[in-house]
Amino acid sequence: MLSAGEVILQQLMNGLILGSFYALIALGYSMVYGIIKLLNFAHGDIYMTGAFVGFFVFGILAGTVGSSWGGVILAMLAAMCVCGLLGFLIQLLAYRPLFDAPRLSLLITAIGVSLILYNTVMIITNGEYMFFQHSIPAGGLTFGNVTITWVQLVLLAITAVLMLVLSWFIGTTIWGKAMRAISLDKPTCRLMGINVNKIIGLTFFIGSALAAVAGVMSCVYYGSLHYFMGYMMGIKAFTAAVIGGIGSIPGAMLGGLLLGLLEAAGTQALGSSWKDVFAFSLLIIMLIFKPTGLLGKTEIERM
Amino acid sequence: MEHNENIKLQNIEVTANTAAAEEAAVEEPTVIQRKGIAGAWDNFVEGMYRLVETTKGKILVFGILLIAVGTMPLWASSYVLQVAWNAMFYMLLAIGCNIIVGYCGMCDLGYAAKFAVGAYTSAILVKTFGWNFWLTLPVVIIFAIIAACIMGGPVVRLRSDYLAIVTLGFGEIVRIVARNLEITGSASGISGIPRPYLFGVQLTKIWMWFFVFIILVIIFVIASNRLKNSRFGRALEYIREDEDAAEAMGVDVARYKLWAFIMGTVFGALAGAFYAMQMAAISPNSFQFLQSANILLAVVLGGMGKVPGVMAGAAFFAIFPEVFRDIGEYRMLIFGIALVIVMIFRPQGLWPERRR
Amino acid sequence: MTKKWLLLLIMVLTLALFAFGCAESGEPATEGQGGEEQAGEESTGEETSGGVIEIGVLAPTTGSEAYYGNDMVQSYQMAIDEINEAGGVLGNTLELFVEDDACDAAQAATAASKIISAEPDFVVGGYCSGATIPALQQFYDAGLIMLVSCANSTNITDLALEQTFMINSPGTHAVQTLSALLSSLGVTKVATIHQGDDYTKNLSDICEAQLPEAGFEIVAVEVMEKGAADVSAIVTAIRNAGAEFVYWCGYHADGSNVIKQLRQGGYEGYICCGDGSASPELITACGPDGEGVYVTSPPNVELAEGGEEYIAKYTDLYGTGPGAYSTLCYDTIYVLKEAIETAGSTDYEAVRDAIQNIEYQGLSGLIKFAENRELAVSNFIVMQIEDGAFKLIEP
Amino acid sequence: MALMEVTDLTMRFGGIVAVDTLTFNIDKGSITALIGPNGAGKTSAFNCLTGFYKATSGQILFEGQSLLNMRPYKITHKGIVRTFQNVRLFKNMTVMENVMSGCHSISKQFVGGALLRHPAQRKEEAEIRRISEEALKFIDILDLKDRVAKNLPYGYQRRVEWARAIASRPKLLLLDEPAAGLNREEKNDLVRLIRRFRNELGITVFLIEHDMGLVMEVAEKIVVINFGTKIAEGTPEEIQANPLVIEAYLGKDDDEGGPVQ
Repeated sequence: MLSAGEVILQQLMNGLILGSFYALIALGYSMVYGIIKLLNFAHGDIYMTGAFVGFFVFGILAGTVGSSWGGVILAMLAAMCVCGLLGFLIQLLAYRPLFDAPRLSLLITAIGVSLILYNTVMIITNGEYMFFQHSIPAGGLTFGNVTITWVQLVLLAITAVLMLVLSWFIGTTIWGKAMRAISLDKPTCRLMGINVNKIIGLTFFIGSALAAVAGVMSCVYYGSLHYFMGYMMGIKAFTAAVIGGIGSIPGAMLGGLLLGLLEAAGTQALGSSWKDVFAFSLLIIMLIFKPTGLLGKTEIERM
Repeated sequence: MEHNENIKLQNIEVTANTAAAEEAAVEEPTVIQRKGIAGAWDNFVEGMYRLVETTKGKILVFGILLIAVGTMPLWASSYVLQVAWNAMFYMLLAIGCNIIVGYCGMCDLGYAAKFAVGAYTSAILVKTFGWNFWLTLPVVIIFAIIAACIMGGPVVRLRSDYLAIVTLGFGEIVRIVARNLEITGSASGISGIPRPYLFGVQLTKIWMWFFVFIILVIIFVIASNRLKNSRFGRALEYIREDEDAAEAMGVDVARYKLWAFIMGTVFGALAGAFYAMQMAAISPNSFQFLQSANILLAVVLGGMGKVPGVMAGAAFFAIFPEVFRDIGEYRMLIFGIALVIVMIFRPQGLWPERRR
Repeated sequence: MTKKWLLLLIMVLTLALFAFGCAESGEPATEGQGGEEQAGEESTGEETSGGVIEIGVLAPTTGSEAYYGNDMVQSYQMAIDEINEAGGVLGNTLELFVEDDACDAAQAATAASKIISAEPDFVVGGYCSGATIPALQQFYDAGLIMLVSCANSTNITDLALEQTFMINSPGTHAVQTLSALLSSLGVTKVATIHQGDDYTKNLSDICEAQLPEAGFEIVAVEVMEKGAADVSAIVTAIRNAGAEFVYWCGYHADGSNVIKQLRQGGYEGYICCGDGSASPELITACGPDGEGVYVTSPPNVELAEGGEEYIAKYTDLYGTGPGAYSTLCYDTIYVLKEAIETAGSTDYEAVRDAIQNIEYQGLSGLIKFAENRELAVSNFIVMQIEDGAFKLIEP
Repeated sequence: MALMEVTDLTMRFGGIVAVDTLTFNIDKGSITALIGPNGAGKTSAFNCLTGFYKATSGQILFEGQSLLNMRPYKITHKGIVRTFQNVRLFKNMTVMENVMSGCHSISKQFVGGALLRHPAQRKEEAEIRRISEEALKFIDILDLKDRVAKNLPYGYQRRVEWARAIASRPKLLLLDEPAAGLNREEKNDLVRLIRRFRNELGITVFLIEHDMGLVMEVAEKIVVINFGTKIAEGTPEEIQANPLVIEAYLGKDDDEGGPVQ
């Protein structure tokens, strides 16, 4: 039996870990939505692809670099590059021809891309689960009955660092500024000499690379991976992005962490069978009372 | 407001430069004649449109269709009938979904929840309470309306992307609730539902259901067309085209969106009720997100708002996996690729439009 | 426009690449269909020798359960090849006609009608209960004897179809065995985790119904969605409920994740898995966290007599080891063979009665049917993971 | 007699006051124009009248009834119909269907009628068609009725929008820069049309416009605003002579309307 305080501490930790996965994926959703108003359905599958790329690279490297943190970091970098390029290519081949088409067509294309990724990985892996065997030492900090492992701490640290870097990138670099400008007014950006297509490509690259980080992290933390791991994760991450205010970068982070915590709380309070109902109900209530999300900006409609 | 001035200025330029050319265009609607196969296809489409415009042509085309479909049980195996039944079931759903997505332009990613409502209502009343199936239909409609109000009421004022995610959320909620409740048979669902009787005959054979569904499809098509060609249907289309302009013309946008939701749900729920009876078993697994996505894809692939188009899309959805059964796992991959290609080349859907 | 055509070209090329690149991994699926093509050419033979006895197979060869579906088809195929090599059944050769239900009710209905249209003599298969149940009704309507190899939801029994037999022990048997294990361990507070689908939820429900009668307390019932990564919140909730024993009703693929997270989350009590997890892969995937975990399972291939041969042969044929339900499927074919031989024909009534009265000692244990066409005797055993292998224990 | 009375209308966006205590009347059967330089708050005022913006304070009375806090569609049902500055047609629908939308506010059949097609519904549909065709004939574009709106040239799209507006048989027609994007000839047509709306159909017309020439020609009363407040009101002659107006326009002369001639 745990004491009430221990339960809260443990669930807080659980929620934070899960939330950091959501946040990393939600960032990609939010960035893409902000810039081309597309609900990128394939994003969850990019997360999945990232996990598999990481898994295979890790397998190859295990012999030379070893199967501890070194291998994981290298696998993560490789997955980031591959998924970044993949995201860029998807954008180039599937989405770009449709930027001026009705929004629904773009959404359907995204579902199509999602199907392609999902089924390709399914065929390659023969529909089986893969298990990620690493030799990262166990152990961690112990507070009474609550243990926080080193892996958990490293995951949280990686998430925090990536978010800070991203905030810096979006906030201060010329690229980041261009991204924000495009999300406000694409035609004007063209007139101002911004290479809009290039920036959109960059956005996809970064968003996908972040999803790949989450993918490799999930390999390390959960140890198993399969071709449909992206589906529910994608939906939850999108929910997180909406809760935080879609299109807003800090919103995605906040939304992710919040959703993670809420799910942990929901599991504790209502039981795991109602956990998702709890999460989705919150989303709906949230949208009814604050449609712009927590950190989203209200747009004044202009006629 | 400065922004508006810019647009106005641009417009003036455009008009000034091309005024003469446009004047000519109005006098004589010119349709660019395409060459080769595309041209032949255009001519064929135009010809077909002309044919079904006349009463005789209508009778001819629909007569042939009806005879071809009506005699199917005589020459087709039960497998073909089952596939045809499946196609018709998808058509019913697509026609219903089309009211929400095609007519009104709302993105619905949770249509499975809507037919789940009908399927479960009917199945529970028949199996648990021993009702006659035909008597459950009015109850199904009432439940569908209630469900649509709960699901649609709060969200019709939301922006379209949020609508998509909220419908998706409701889709998941309905499935999970069905899985958790005792009355819906929890995860196993409801099985062994007694087949209903029609004119004293129990509907057990697939060819019987085939005919029941033909009649249903005809009813749905007529109802859907009637809705479309009415003040109500036009209002939905105004909303799809331009919400502000629709509001300016006196359309109560929120109310009409809600009613589009209700009509879509009623159609879907009725289809679901018949589905439960034919399958004699339903479970939460039948109402997963993939199902919703399939229906939406059928509508968009076929051509939003065009009833024959969405029916073709639905038929394609039901038949495609069957034709490609032999390539097993590859079929969904090919399907995904086909979807992307179709969207890139014909974002308005596959059904040909009359060029005027 | 040229740009668009260029895109089309690129896509077609990519597709072609996929098709060639993945040709190897697609092999198992086509193997079953080889039989299908031949079956189309020949007329369905009756009991005369030299003919063909066609067996329809309903299995999820694509979709989320494709792994098990393909494993089923491979096991059937292996049994059939053996029988055909040994001279067939009553001089007839056996052939498979595989249809995919993709673990989806609607597709299962279509697959079932395709099987019926092909007019086979018998039908076997059925993995996902939810997909199998609508098909069962159709097979009943068509007068085809059905041997359900894997699906073991008690809902199938509840349908009370006179020609449908379940080769796998139903959940009630598993829970009887579990109850014995609980008594021997001397624990009272039990938590179950299922995966929200028909089979695992059914097992959990049976626990909830039967265990309290036997004097145990169910302190938590949790659900982990298939493929969901994170169960840490569930682990904390279970610890908080004070469970001394966790019964994992789900499948082995997610099972390893659950066991790892239970241990990482600080749970120190007993863990037991249901038959869905009785696979050697569970051991490899769990690593050191798996030590001491119990499994209630139908007789494991490795522990059964002749099991090692079976594994060797299967691995030799297909490159991977047999899955959890492989022997059940393998035995299904042999049960059918024996029943046909007893009946002396493929006559519906005769074969049905023969199956009803059969007593067959297979790799998966004794197959003998009760009045309700479930297995009469529970064949469940309890195993424990010790030093990276399953070890039989007597509860 | 005033058909619409606007009193102390104020509209704020955050800190910006777009419309500031604006007061004016629209007389029944008149042609009234609201003018002002760029960014003077014309469109904001217009959107307040039609319910698309919620006025911060003030009062709008139509036939003695307050329009404040009324949703735009309700205002249309009261007999006020508007057009848009940038033509907002239902682009993928035919001209006829576009114009039929005008009849929405004066008809009432709903789902039941649509499904059952009972005599009352059929009669109403026929009536809608008749009114729409009349409106098209009035604007002289009946021959375009089966064309898809988006394929029409801009000038004709404008005409469709006017036909749509008069099909609703409004008491008050609000035109938002109706001359924008029209050439000289089309502008002359517009002047004639606006007069015909009033003279033949008895519709009160209120317009906001940039084109001074057009306004001076057609309007009987002009309200001039700058920085959201009214600076002048009166007949075209009075306005032309008003020094405040001249200053406002000359001081910020940057639009194609040019200074007062």
